[in-house]
Amino acid sequence: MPVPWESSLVTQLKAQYGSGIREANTYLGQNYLVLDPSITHEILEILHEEEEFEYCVDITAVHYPKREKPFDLIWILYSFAKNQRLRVKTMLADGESFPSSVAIWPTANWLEREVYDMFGIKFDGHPDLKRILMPDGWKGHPLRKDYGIVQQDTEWVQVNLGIESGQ
Amino acid sequence: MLDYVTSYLGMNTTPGQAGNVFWALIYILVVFAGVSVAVMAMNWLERKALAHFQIRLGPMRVGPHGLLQPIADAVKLMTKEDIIPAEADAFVFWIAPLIILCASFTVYIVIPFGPTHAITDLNIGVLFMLGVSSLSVLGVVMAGWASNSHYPLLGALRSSAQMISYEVAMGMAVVSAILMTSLNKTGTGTLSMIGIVEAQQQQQIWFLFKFFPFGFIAFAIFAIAMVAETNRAPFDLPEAESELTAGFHTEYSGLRWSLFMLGEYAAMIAVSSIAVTLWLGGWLRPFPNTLTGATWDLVFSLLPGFTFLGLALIAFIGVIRMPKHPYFRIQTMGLAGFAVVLGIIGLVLFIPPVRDRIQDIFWFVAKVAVFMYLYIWYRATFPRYRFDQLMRVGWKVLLPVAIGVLIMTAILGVVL
Amino acid sequence: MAPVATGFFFYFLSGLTLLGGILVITQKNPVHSALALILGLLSQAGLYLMLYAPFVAGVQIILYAGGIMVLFLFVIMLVSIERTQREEQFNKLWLVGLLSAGALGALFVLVYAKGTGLFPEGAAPPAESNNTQQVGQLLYGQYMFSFEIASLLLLVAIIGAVVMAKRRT
Amino acid sequence: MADPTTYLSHLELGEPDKTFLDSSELIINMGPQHPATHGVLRVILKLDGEKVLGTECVIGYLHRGVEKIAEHRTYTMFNPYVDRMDYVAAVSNGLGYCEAVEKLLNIEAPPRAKYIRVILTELNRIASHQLWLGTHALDIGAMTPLFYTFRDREEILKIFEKYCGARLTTHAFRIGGCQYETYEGFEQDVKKFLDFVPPRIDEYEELLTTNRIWVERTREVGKISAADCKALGVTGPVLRASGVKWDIRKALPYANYSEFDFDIPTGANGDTFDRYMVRMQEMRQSLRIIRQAVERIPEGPIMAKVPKVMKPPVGEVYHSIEAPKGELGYFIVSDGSTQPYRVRVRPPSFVNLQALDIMVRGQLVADVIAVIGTLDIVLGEVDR
Repeated sequence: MPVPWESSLVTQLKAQYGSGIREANTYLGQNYLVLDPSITHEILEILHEEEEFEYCVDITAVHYPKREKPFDLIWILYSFAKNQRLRVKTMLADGESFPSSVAIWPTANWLEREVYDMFGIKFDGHPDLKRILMPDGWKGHPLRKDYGIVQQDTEWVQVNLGIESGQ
Repeated sequence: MLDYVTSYLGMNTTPGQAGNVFWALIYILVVFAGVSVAVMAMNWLERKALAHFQIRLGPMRVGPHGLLQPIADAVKLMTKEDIIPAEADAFVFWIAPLIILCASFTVYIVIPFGPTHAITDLNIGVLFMLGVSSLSVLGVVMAGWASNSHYPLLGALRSSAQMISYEVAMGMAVVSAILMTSLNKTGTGTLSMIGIVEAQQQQQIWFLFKFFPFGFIAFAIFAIAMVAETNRAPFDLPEAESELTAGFHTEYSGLRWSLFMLGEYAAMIAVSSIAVTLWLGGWLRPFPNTLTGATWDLVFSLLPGFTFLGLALIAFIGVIRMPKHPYFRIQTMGLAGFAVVLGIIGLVLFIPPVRDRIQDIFWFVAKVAVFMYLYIWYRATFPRYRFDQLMRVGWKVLLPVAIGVLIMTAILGVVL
Repeated sequence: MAPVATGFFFYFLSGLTLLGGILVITQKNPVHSALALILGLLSQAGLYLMLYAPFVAGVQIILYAGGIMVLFLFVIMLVSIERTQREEQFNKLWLVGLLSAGALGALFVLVYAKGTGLFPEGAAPPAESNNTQQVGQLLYGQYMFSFEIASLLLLVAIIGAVVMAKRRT
Repeated sequence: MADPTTYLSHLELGEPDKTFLDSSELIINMGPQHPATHGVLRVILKLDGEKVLGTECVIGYLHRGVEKIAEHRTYTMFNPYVDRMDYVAAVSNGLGYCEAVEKLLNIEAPPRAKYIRVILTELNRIASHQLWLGTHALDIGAMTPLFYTFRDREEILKIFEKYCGARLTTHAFRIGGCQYETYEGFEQDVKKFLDFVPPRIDEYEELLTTNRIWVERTREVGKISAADCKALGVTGPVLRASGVKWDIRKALPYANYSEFDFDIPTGANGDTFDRYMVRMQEMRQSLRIIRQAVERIPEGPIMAKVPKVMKPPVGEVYHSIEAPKGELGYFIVSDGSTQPYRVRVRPPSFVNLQALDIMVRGQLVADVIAVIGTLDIVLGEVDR
């Protein structure tokens, strides 16, 4: 079970943002923060500028279709100086967009493109938000839970590959 | 008619100089066929030698030890579909490989395989060779442009810049060798290929060792520039496989592509022949001055025969080492036949009249073969140069050094 | 050592030269023009050979056909072909063209009619073997000054090219 | 296929040098079928002559939806799929996945299993680096090292084959330990390999390190600073060659790497030559680790007590290992069922490939090839 994460960082953030910090826990020895979407971008900037989380390991999302806000958006950060890993999590509604963090970590460019490609989460201010792994013009976002495992964009396949089905 | 045929035999000059059209034609045919066979042999040898450098076996399937592989390749290439891309400039696309082929083969007119074994002896021989071989760049440029595709165009741009740059250093190195010919009794030099070898004979020294180290440096510059000139590794940028897929001949296929290859290998043999003629004493046997006398003459004249007998022995060992399985019976028989043919050639070379006639050619070909092996060796050893580095080496290293060597040769020639 | 079929080769090579020249100005595609120019230059080299000037012929091949024309092609390839093909090939200065063509023709006729003394008839062709030496001795002896002036001209051209290329930075 | 120029619209490209020719830029489409793009990478290059003004990678040609498949398989069933991502370092992939699930299940592999894992993973690292070296050298024009490295890689593959029956996609590990006990003579085989391979590595170095053309082709090519590396999330040998002494095996040890004595080789300039040297050193360090592991390998069980039906408690975990290419991470979300709710793979090749653009700007076409080679990407992992 997750246990509360006690650290100066959490205390400081809680003092500043109060209830915006919804959770600050440790699970299996891994620290994570669950933040309110309105302050998440700001905190990411703080983590980069002041807390030396200069390496953005990964940006990804998880889809919970039954929830009111179905998307978990997750950043995995690492600090070389502290040798510490941190997960930051926020929740988004379907169709809601989120500020891009390319300006904070350039590596977010492709990672956010992949999240957009797979989940359809839009990032505001992203320099070139388009599909990365799926072909341009593909309909649907495959990693959403309502997207079937054998589902495909039949029309795209017919137009571009000239075959009836890719299966 | 018969008189006309035999009229040449007693003459002590090349058919071209003698104005004997019939014999000139025969020589042209012989040289053309010989070069084509040499290209095929080189093809087999390169694949085989390269494979052994790289701990592989190379071709093993077609014929014993892949000996018939070049023939299989030729048949394959000739029967392949001949594609001209729809967007290509058909006429230029069609003529480009022919230009390369013509340029590479025309050069052989003046190559002296022996004092009289040349199609003709132009008195501008070296100039002619450099000029005609420089025409092959036209074929490269046209092939690259006519393909109407980016990779061939980049390849053509690279190769035209490269070939022109290295021609300059090459020319300077050649001039310093020609300067050395003018240091004989009469004081007049010559551009004639035969004249250059005769000058080395008179001065009793290969130009490689003359004014040591300057002759050697000039030779080294030529040896580097000629690799660049023929677009071979490590200067194979125009056809750099990992960068430009196949460079200027990316869009070519089948017979046309094989013409490029034929031209490339013929050009390799041709420039090696220039190097041999200018610096390594052409057809002269090793140590013609120190190891003199009838005994040494005999020993050296027996070497061609022994070489072929040695090759026959190697082939024979191959026969013994062939697996005894019936599947390999035909291959074993083929290799044995090859060994016998080599042996017979070796024995024929011991007959005195043949022996005397063939010696010059043997030594010339042996020297050229060393260069051919070097080409393979380079290819197995070196990474590829980058374009700017290539240009830097050509213009900032080779050219100044070549000019310096030229000046030093001129000074030493006057002083000594 | 009488050359074979002299007359035939003369007309053949002259014809090729003329053909090349005409193709140069009539071809729409600049690359084809350049190729035609190469044809003309090569057949000129053949004509030099017939004049017992093998050295000049060799230089013609190595410099013009092998060197300069490659640079020509190099430049042409970098320029958009499509644009040049749409352009008007000949401009409309018919009058000037006719005049200059007429003047040149008149000059040829004049030289042919009056200048017979300039061309000694039946002059023995120089021995082929020392042609190169003769060219060298003339260039570095009698015409030393003009030769050096010409090379100075080339030097100026090179410096000019370097200056032009440098200016863009 | 769309017009390649449209892909480049967003790039802030430098103006091409104005020459008297005013040559227009060339747009070249390199790949997806190209001898040097290591698979189906497609790079659109904007060139001024031979100078690269900008690049744009088009990827996804090998996308198989591994992450989607994971959501429809049980934890055990998904295990072989991870081998198909970075197929030249399949063992590392398996190790990362198994350890991540073990963490989620809160079990730990027994010591003997850990030793076997370390030995096989480090062997795989050497194999991966050998394959990289051969293809990288081939890209730069040196043909011969390719065959030398493949000859020696074969010995590693033979050990894999004898151990688990597969050569490339090994599926060597299971959640909770290893499926197979080592075969008779495993230790002898590994020790033989340890004695046999160092001279071979010297041989590669002899062909390349002192070769002037090789040095000229790689020095000052594709430079990337440590700050850029961190900002772009570049990890592995590329990061270390830029002078950052960071290796997950040391920083956040997993398996039992903390028990072994080894160094982290680093470079200074962050150019292609440094990356080459770092990888060559890494091969030697891996040999050191394997030697220690083989000498100390304990007896004991190779499988922890794992429930027949794996139902990890609800929660999520991120676990990463130092794969031959960089940080390979698995982010697994469990909803308490037998199937993972979400598996996210953090592929090192994918993130490292992003650095291609800034590494090749202003350099020549030939350098693009060298840089693609030196990034050591595997398209199976980039596209997943």
